[in-house]
Amino acid sequence: MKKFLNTPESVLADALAGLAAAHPRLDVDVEARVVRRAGAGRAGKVALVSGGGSGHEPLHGGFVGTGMLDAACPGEIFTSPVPDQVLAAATAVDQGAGVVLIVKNYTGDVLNFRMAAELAADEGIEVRTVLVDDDVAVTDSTWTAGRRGTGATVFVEKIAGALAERGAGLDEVAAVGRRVNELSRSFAVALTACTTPAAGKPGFDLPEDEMEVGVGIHGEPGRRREKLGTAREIVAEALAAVLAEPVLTGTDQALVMVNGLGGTPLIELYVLFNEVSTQLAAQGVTIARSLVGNYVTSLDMAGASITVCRADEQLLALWDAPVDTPALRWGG
Amino acid sequence: MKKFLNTPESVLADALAGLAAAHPRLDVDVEARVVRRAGAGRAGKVALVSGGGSGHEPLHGGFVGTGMLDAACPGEIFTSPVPDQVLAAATAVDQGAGVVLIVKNYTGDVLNFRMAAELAADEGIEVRTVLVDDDVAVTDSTWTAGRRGTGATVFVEKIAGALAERGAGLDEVAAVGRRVNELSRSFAVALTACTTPAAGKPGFDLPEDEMEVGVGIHGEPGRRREKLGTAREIVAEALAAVLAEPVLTGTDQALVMVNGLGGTPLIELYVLFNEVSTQLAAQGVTIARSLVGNYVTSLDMAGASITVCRADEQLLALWDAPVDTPALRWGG
Amino acid sequence: MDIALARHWVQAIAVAMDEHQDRLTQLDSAIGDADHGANMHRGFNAVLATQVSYRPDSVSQLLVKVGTTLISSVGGASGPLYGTAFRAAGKALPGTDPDPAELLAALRAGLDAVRELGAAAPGDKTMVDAFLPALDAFEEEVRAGGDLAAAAARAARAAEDGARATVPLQARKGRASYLGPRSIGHQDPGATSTALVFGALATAAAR
Amino acid sequence: MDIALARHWVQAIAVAMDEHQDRLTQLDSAIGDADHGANMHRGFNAVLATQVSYRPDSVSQLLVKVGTTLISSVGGASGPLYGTAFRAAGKALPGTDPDPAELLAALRAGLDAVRELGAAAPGDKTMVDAFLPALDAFEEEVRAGGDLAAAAARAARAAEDGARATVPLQARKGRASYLGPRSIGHQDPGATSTALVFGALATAAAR
Ligand SMILES: Nc1ncnc2c1ncn2[C@@H]1O[C@H](COP(=O)(O)OP(=O)(O)O)[C@@H](O)[C@H]1O
Ligand SMILES: Nc1ncnc2c1ncn2[C@@H]1O[C@H](COP(=O)(O)OP(=O)(O)O)[C@@H](O)[C@H]1O
Ligand SMILES: [Mg+2]
Ligand SMILES: [Mg+2]
Ligand SMILES: [Mg+2]
Ligand SMILES: [Mg+2]
Repeated sequence: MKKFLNTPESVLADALAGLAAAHPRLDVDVEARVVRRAGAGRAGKVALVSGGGSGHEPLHGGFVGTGMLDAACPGEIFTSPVPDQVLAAATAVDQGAGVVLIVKNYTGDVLNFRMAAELAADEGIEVRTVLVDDDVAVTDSTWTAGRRGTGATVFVEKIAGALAERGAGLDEVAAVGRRVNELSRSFAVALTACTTPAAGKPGFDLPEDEMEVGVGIHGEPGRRREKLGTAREIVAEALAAVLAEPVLTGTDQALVMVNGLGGTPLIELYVLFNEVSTQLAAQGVTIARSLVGNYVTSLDMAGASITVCRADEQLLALWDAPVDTPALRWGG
Repeated sequence: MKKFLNTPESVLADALAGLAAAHPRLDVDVEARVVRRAGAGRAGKVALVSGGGSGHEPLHGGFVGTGMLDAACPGEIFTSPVPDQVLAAATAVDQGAGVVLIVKNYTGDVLNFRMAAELAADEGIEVRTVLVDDDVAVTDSTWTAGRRGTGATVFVEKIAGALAERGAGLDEVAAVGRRVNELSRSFAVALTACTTPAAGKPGFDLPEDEMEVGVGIHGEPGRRREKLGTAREIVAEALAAVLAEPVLTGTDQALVMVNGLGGTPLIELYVLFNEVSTQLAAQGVTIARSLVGNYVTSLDMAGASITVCRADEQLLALWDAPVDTPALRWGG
Repeated sequence: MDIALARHWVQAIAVAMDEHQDRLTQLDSAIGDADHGANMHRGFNAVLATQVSYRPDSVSQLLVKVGTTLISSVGGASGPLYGTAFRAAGKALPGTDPDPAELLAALRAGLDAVRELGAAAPGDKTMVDAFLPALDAFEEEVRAGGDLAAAAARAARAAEDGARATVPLQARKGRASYLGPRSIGHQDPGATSTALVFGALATAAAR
Repeated sequence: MDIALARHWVQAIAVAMDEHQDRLTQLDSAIGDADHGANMHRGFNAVLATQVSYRPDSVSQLLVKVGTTLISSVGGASGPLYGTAFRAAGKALPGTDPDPAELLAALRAGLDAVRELGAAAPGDKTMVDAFLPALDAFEEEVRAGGDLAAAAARAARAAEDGARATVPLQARKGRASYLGPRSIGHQDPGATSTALVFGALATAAAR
């Protein structure tokens, strides 16, 4: 296994200690596995907490800061956090105005956050949950665990975070988060598998001329295997899947992310973004705002996801609002 | 070859078009291969131009913007730009106060930028060149092409850019750039080779349990091959090499970068940074400021570099000055 | 089952999760995210750690504690599911040492809680596919007058068979469901760890 | 050498760089950065493109133009070096068609310019190690009364030999020098492309 680590067991603790050392404006409790903004919170502000398995950095710890999350609770690699951990985070950041939990739709995340929400309610904390399920590679049916939560998480955290910063109430913040999720769809392809420290070898083998189409962010194989296409073909396929969603029909302006899965260099992401931009323009969609980079990763997987959010002026204004976190920073 | 691209020949043009689409505040001339700040420059401001082969993104195009570069000229993958291109960039951004060329020390870069500097001088543009050569893996002797320029380039561009923004004169800006370079040293290790689109296959094979020590950022093998060590051991070796440089003796506070080479995920960079932080502390060095992420990459190479710059209050103040580029953004 | 036996059971589970950690990880790597081995290992290590100084009044209390510990140490899908199973089973037990029939009823309560929480039906390629046949076999043996050791041994074999029988199934719950038909041909990691839980019960009961 | 022959030379170089692009890339991949094939290919393609409508007055002018085009289209180390070589050679030629001795003197001027710019000595494992023996062989043949075709053919063979002789050398210039002793055992890509340049001269002169 080719990784920079001390032992597979200590990766998370070491990385959290590194996060703490690199970002003095984060308050990182390595023991409790809670990352929160340093300093006292603003009384009366709705708090945002997110979390999930580690291995998706900068998600979620890198999005803690003014204008975005109040706290993140990172689980073990690809393992959702435990309820106590989420509760500790919620308790630490609640300012009396309640806590919005942003949860990616995976069985483990849903169950652990649900238990945490119950514990928090028992302690008198008002909680709302926003479930993110944007991945169109998985159909949402009673025969599956539903669509997965992937790239749209960044949009939800940024936009709900901005609204909370403006002083909006608990239900309002949760509602905007849900709306962003509802208006967002993602699709990903992988060129290689990733290697978890625990497994020590790649999750699957992929011949030199093939790609996995419709992958998630946990190293699992995709929905199918195809011959590796050109950037143009791959983007066409991803956009066709994303734009086929009824909720995106008639999109005229969009918030778009081309996201690397961890092992893909930026130059390739720009090649993809150029295709996305050209192909969306040909379909009458204007890219109002965009992100190109590694935001929701899958350890060292070579691959990329494309997320499109149908945006209106309210969402764009919230997107533009100041944000100051390790991984997203503007305005101010 | 597992890459997102259309054709190997079109990677650079496609990526530049993507860069332009993603960053409206950049003015990208895909034909002339010049990336510059959109809008008119400030009369009398010293202009900063850098460039080099592509494949190191976000270097240099991602560092164009307020407080850093005025223009970047990206060459083909791993190929320094041609003199005409550098001249076009310098001409486009010169505000009458002269242009500082920031050049990484490689034969190709040095020769092409030198020719460009002569052409610019012929056109009446005052030019100063800052040569970056921070890589301690290569000894600086008359028997080599000298030390390579790697991670310190980011420090030089940021700090010289801040001083230029403050209205300093040409010689002053060049001097601070040279001082930053003089006070900075880097060391890198690779876990895998990278694949250039032109070659279509990795530059070297590396057994599952070995690493290349002392690599550059062009996919070349390192100075030697070693058994893959722990993060702790790797950082110890890198820091020993870096801190052995006489100029770093007695460093009490440092500007530090743990930089991914393109195929290494952020979680591993934080594991490395934790080691850097712990080990520097044990040697009495305080990390005053830091960067952890992908800043100077080598396509899809899995690996990391560590750069230490011995910093004083002047340099730190310039480091903290506002910067607004695609890849570095703060203050404001 | 008395408290000492319950303790042995839990210890045997921890030993099994340690021995089979890599296998569970590799199974989860094929159709999941390669963490099931580490999850079970971490969880039952935590359980062992709490047991050291823990003096429960009853098997009921002990199993509730096991469940609570799993919930607060595992994470993922398996943490809440296994944790709830042990908690519900513990809560369904009387305060006295349960006889095999009482234990069976408690384990049924555990399974019901898992099915309620995870909404998995038999055949969905989950831990339910080992859990349910294990309890059916346990029940048959108890009905036939068998003692705990006999019932546990049959349950363990049935759980093993149930886990193996997940191979041809297409997953409809958990992250393996994302693979659609590509989940076919692989054994479910959670069903496999459930077989280890019943194997450990058989080991403990046979002492 | 007249203008037509000079044109044929340049065309033959372009053909050779096209045919050998992958080989040059692979050589540069081993001890450099895998761009020498693409660099030479791009450069001489650009040269071909400028030649289409270019009507020089002399071989001198033509070679200067080749050099200028290389400088503004190649980049890397090889662009300025080859560009300077052609420019210096062109400038050293008389305005009339050069005889073999005049061509030799001009090529010497080209080599001198390369050495001045790149500071490489013979044995440093660079293009100089093909360039220098090629000119020495060329000179010997001219001294012996050979014509251009004969001199070019000997120069081409010597350049080939020189390129091959870089294999055991340790690089002391260019990016291969970063490898230290690990650069030993590989043929220098720039010396190899220089051999192609002289091979093309031989081909053109033989027509
Ligand atoms: N809804 C569910 N109901 C019952 N069991 C489930 C459900 N979802 C997942 N499982 C079980 O959990 C196992 C996976 O556990 P684990 O790998 O530890 O968690 P995660 O899937 O979150 O990574 C699966 O193999 C399956 O047996
Ligand atoms: N200082 C130098 N003097 C002469 N030739 C050199 C020098 N440095 C490099 N070269 C030649 O240039 C070749 C590499 O060219 P190329 O790969 O196109 O450029 P780069 O090294 O910038 O990637 C080397 O193989 C060598 O022959
Ligand atoms: Mg998991
Ligand atoms: Mg090069
Ligand atoms: Mg799992
Ligand atoms: Mg090269």
